[in-house]
Amino acid sequence: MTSPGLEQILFISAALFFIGMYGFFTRRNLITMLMSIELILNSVNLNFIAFNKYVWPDKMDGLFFTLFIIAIAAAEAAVAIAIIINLYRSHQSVDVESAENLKY
Amino acid sequence: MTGSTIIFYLLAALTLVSGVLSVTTRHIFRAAIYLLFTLIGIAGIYFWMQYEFIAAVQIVVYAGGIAVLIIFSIFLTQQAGEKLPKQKMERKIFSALAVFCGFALTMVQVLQHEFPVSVAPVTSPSVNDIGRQMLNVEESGFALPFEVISMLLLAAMVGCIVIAMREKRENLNTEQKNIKRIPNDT
Amino acid sequence: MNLLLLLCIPLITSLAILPVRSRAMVRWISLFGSVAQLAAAVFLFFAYNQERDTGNTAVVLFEDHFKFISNPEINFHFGVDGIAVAMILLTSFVLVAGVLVSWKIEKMTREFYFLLLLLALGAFGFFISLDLFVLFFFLEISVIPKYLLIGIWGSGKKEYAANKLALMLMGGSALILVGILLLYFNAGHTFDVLQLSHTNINGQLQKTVFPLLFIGFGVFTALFPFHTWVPDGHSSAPTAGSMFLAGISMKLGGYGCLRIATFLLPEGAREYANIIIILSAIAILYGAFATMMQKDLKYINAYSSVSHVGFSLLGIGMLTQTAFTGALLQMVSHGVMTALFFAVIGIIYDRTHTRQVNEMGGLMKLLPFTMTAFFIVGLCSLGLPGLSGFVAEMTVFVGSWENADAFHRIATIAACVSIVVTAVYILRAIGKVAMGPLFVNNITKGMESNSMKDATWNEKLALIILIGGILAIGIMPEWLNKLLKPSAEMIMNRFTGN
Amino acid sequence: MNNLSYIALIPLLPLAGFVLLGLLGKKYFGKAAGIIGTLFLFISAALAFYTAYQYFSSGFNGVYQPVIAFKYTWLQFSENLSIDMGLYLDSISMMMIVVVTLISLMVHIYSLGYMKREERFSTYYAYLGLFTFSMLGLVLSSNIFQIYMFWELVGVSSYLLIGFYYDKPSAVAACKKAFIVTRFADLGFLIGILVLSYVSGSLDFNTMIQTLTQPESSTLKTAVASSFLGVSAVTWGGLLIFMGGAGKSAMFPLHIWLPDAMEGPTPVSALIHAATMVVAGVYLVARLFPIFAITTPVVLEVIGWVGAISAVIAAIIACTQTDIKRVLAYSTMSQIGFMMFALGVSKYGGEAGLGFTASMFHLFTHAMFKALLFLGAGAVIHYVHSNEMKDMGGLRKSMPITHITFLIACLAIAGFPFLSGFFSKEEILLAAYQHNAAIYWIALFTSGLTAFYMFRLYFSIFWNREHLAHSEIQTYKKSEGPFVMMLPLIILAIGAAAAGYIPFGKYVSTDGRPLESHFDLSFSILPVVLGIAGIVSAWIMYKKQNPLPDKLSSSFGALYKASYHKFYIDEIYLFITKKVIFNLIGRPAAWFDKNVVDGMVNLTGNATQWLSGRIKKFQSGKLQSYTLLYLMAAVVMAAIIIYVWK
Amino acid sequence: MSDFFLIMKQELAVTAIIFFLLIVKIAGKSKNVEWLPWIQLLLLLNFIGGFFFIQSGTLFADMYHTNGLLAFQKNILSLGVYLISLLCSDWLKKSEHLPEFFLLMCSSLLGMFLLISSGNLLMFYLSLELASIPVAAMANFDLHKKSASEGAMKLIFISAFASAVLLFGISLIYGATGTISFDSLAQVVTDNPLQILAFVFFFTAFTFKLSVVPFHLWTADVYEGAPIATTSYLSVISKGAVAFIFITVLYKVFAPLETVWYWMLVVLSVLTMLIGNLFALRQQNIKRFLAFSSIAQVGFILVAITGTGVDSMASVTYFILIYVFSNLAAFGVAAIISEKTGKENIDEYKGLYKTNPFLSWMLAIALFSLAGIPPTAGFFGKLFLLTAGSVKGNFWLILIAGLNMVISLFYYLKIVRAVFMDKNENPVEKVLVNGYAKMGLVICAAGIILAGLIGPLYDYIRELITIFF
Repeated sequence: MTSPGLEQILFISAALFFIGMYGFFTRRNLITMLMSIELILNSVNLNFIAFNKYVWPDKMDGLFFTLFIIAIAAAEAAVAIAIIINLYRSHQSVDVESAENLKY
Repeated sequence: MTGSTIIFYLLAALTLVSGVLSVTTRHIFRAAIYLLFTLIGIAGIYFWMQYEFIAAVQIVVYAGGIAVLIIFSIFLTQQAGEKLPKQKMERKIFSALAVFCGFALTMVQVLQHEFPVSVAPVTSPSVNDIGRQMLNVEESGFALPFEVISMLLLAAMVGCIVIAMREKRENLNTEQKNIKRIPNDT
Repeated sequence: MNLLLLLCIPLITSLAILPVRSRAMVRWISLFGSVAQLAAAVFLFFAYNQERDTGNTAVVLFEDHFKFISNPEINFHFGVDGIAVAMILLTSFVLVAGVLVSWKIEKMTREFYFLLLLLALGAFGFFISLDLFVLFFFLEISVIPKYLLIGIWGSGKKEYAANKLALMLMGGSALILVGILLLYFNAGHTFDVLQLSHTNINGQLQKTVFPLLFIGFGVFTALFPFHTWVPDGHSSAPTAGSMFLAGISMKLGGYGCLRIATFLLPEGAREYANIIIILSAIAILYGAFATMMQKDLKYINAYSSVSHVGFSLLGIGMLTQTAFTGALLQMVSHGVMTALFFAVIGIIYDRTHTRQVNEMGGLMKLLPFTMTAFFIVGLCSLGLPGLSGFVAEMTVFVGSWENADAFHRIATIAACVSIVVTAVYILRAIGKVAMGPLFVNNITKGMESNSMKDATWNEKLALIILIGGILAIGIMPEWLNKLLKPSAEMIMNRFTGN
Repeated sequence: MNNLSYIALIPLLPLAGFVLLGLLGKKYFGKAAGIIGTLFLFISAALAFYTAYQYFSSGFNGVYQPVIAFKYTWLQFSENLSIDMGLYLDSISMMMIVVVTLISLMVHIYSLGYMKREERFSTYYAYLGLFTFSMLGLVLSSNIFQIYMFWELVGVSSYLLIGFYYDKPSAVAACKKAFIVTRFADLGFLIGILVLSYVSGSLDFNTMIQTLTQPESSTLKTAVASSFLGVSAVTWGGLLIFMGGAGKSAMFPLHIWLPDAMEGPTPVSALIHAATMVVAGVYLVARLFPIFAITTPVVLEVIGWVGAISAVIAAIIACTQTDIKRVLAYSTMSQIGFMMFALGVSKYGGEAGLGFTASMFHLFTHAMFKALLFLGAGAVIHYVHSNEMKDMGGLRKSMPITHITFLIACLAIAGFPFLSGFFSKEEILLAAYQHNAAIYWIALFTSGLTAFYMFRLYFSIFWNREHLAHSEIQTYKKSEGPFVMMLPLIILAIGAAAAGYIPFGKYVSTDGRPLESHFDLSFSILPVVLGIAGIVSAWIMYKKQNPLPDKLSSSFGALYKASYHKFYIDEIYLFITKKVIFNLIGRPAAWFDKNVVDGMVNLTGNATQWLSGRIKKFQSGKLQSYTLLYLMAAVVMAAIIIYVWK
Repeated sequence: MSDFFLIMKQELAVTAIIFFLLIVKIAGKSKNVEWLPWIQLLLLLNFIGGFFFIQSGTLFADMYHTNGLLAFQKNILSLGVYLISLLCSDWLKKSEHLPEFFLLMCSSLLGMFLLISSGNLLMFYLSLELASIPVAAMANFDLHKKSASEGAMKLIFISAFASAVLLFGISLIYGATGTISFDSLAQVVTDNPLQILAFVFFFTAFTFKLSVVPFHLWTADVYEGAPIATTSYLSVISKGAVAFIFITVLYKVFAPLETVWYWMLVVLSVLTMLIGNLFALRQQNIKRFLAFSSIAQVGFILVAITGTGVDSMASVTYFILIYVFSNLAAFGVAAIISEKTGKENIDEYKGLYKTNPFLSWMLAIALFSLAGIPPTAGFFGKLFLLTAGSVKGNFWLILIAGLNMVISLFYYLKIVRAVFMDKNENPVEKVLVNGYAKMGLVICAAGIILAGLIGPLYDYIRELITIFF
């Protein structure tokens, strides 16, 4: 085990990114899918912070990016949950496979 | 192996393991809790990197905000004790494959890439700096994005209100008037 | 003579009928407009001749420039040479006749005439344009009117036919478009035909672009094997639509093949001349033989159009001045002739409600005027001297014979053979329809007292106009020959390098 | 002869008649149309006679030079090649305009009576005018393309006239057949024109003949050298042109249209299918005779043999036909065969050109007596309302004028001494005798047959049975026909009797120099005896009803049957056109178009539709599939660019 | 400071409208419908105002910049929004949440404005989110329709997914180059593998927004589910803005990677045209049909983008302008019919001409323009796209595009045929078109006819581009 640095953090973030992806692809419950999205966004945040710290510490671009992403994630989650709740009202379900009428 | 290293790996393990569990467990509450753990783990890593402000925001917004939002929405939509529906094996395999390929490709590229070694001293940004830059309109200021975010939050708020607070149906016919889909398998 | 006049008259007429409510008014306005257009065309003809007589040897006369777009450089560049003048004359003749035969259309009259005039507008614009882009624009304008005319006012499997026509023509246009763009980007960034003709276009490019343009325009003019829209399209279209399709629209393609593709790309033309000859010889014979088997009058004329247009293309492929002239004569002749043919068929169909030759006979007794026109057009189609078809075909043959090698000879002889086959199917049609005992739809008795009336005044007028055209070319061909020949010579000069 | 352009009026007057009657006839003239048409033609005929008289009376130094009276460029193909409308006056064209206008005038007059009950009387006269115009234009042509044009025009007027009774299906079929068969022959003519015009560089007769008959000229040398299938270009040209002539003149094997053409009104048959149009082929060969004779003797040989074969075959068939017009049709074919082979055995220049003169002579006399025969037959048909021999017999009393004139014509055609046919036929036989013995013997045999079948016809009509089966005819008909019908018969009978005394050799010869007359009575004995033998045998068999003909026919058996069925040539053609061309070319072409070419287009459409149906499952409606595909696409794209493409 | 107002005047105007709407919503007591004309007026003023006092400039360091070209492009978008407000007025009048709808639409429009004006990746990302999140809410505005919530759900999830991928790409770009500013990125971008990977992830955000195959799958579902007002907004405005910034980003920022994205574009454009067309062939729902047709149109836009910067920008700007007219006219007719009769199926359009000639002609003109047939402007639009695309000499691409035009003609004609030729026992009844919608349609038709025939328009656009691009 080497001392942790950029590469380790990038590994974590990439892993988290694709774990989130996996969740997004396989979870049928819309809320859990939303959770997967949050995971993915977190991994991106981690990336930004890591790059900011280890590679480009002279400016705070990455940090700000992360801040804004967090804000947007919140907004996005809010809208998504509103839509999910509305969907739940009309479909009586939050299963993504219950909403597959629009196709072909 | 220093203590900091050990802490880092512990945090990493916490993050990844609870991340994996969060997307695989079939109990939705557990998934939410695992998500919370992951978020806290990431916050820990921020702390570890001495980005305390971000770590704080992470805990406040994510652990405190989004996670709660999610848990509330779980309450709204989920019967207690109900297990999550199973996904088809095929889909799981394909997803795992695609995800693995993506991960491998990304890691290979990231590891192969030689990131420039930073020359500037590693300092953790102070909250003061962050605040000053946030509202600065000059070079390296983020006033405009700040305003944009405010507009976005306004719009999102309005949108959420409209959608989530729908009124009682006045006209039941609207449902019948739904598009009559004609199967177009011809 | 300001060429814009030729665009303005149909445009104004078509716009003028839009707000009109009364059917009769629409008809008269259209007729007035088309007659005005005919007058303008005739005036153009005389003005052109006069200008030439005074020794003006410019490639095109009455040039006009209007800037349209500067990059890519597109200008409204108008001008006419003898070929265009002839085509404009042809188009206006057919336009007047088309307006006249459609007099009885009750269904959406206004829209019908609007589309008819729009179609004519496209043709006029096409013939006077000297800018490839504008030319293409006008060529494309005519697609939609055709589609709607067939689809709305047509008969039979009209939707299928309209679709096929629109799609095939669009496919041809796609090829033309690529060809035009290739030329634009590789030959001096200009769409101007005259400028391009002065540009030295390298051989490889010519060989690439020529097939694109030729096949593209060829689709419009029923080049074998891209002719299948012709039978269906023609037979489903309303009378005036068929007249326009065969009389004008197919000429757009022929004009493009010769005046654009061959003129701009002589080396390309030389490279592919033999293929053109083979295809057109096949088309001539194959079209003729296929016609023999048809039972529907419109199909007969449609397939015979494939065969006749083959002569035009054969003339183009032969690459001699006489053959070029012949090709052009054939275009004009075929235009008038086939329009007349369709007009006659339309009149017959109006009376008998059938187009199957087996379902009628002896109509000479009831419809003597129409049947006389039918005789004339049939005889013209089989190349009787004194009618236009003869002049054109003979010129093509003589021109083709100027190539002394066996290949060209065999192709020419093959084309000649078609005049016999043409005689077979034309006489068969005439024999079945006009002659023999009188009957329609198997009703034999009481036909004499049938309410079937011969052509009405408008139809008579239309027929007379077109017959006049046929006779004018057939009896005194030299005026047309003189008009076309210098222009053909100009195209030929591209080959001989003068 | 100064201003000759008035000659243009000769063809143009009938044209004017056509236009006038065609456009206005029915409405405005009614029955007067016939008079108007006849009047136009009368003027035209008068002019023609005047012109001919002038021409022949003022021959220069015994040589009748061709004169081009008028020329106008109708269509300029290229620098050298143009179609000119001209009037070419030489001895044969002069002779022809006389024949054409005379016969046409006779037919015009005759038709005033014959056709008067027709509803489309004016149309008929219009067509006659058109035909006369075309025929005169044809004979006066100065340009080979001009002749081709008028050639087509006579074809079409013949078509119109054959199909005059258009509601009769047989007439419709006949006119179609006539047109298509001659059209097929014209195809050869056209290609021949192209060949000759290419090698000679001109379409003008004079220039063309000049370049192609000078052995030294370089164009000719190259033309002779360039060959196709072992035959030189000029020969091909000649053969193809002859093909056109053979078609129009109903030479074997392109003769099948002629008998059917008898569906037309009988005066039309007299005019077109006996006297004028059918000899156009002979005229064409005569027109280009120098080329045939000097440059392409092979073709001339072919012409000779084709003529001889046609003559004999037609004669044999004529012996067995029962329709009187068909008998006459085959006899026409046979006589034209005579003219053809006379040309075929002729040589160019001087006395060797006897065949040419004889041919033209025979053309002239034949026009007289054959027109007479047809008009007479017309009168008979008019009288009995039937074409069949079995409906006739014993008519000599009720139709005296017809009987006498018919007899004169029969004698003339049979070569009875001192009637016109005798002189011309003797000349032909002499020419054949001098140059080609085989043809001579064939011709001799044929002339015997001619006498036989003509008198078979004569006896069957006018003798045979004394009392007509159709008794009602006798009660209805008192007169054999109006005066306008009898007058032409009489005039033509005079012509048929006397035309032989015209010193033809003086006027018409290959090179324009007069021929000396070679009339040798001793030579004539054999043909005359044969002729009389024919007449006698016909007298025995057909004067009275007796079983002899039936016996004879059964004893000939197969030959009789074959002859009766016209040697099955029609059937062969029918097989070729219906079975071979329709089924093997037409049908497959139509099928190919409908299924393959069209099929390709439809297939493209259907394939697109099918493909669109196949790929629809990508649009599954499943959000997670969409995103999965999204990621995969991104990863694959990146991987390809990084690992493959770079 | 006055510079600030002038430079950002379009954004400020939209912001003002947003606040106006907010006040209307909060303070307004009466029925919201009464506000519709006023809102339309404001949108019209917004559009007209865009033409005056145009000033170029850069603000907030390099985060925001504008110039005549961008102002023109923003005007096109404003015009589109105005037209939507006219065309969908029937639907809007019935809506319970009229001010909110406009508020969201204007927010999104503001996002678009900022998007095409953005000068760094952060602004790019934020304005993209600002542009897309309200649309997701808008998609759900038919609150009681199942399909609407399904469409909205798909849209929000897939756009969240797409922005996540985009962010991952941006983070890698940031990691590799250390900058998020477009200007400095242009200096430092190279084609090392990590940057290519990052670029591809970044690139997918555009292809997703433009619905390029294979990132298009959401399009049809969302278009079908969403109310037509939203659908037309998505298909025209959103696409237009993204196309503009796409070209800018490719040619201004990632120019060093041109060889990479050139071939990506070629392949994707062929795929997009083909798949879009093939799917459009078999659609029955008019909205879904238009969705696929707009996918195919995007393929043509991509063809143009393979050319050079100036050419592609000029032709795409011009095309989008025409596309605004054509597509909105088509959607407008669909909206009117759907709103009045509930019929959205193409089969139900049969015999429309008999009862509704005006709507039929409008639809026909729009479809012909979409198919690229003269004399409609669509012809010129398509032609300039292809001309731009052939600058580099890749004529196979042009040929394929041409053949795809044939396929597209087939399905456009299918509707024309249904409307004009097919017989129907039970056609769409006579629809009373209200004045606003009529006006909107007439504006569209005039635009379709005139935009092509007025040559100087293209020259003007091109001139703007040569100056500012």
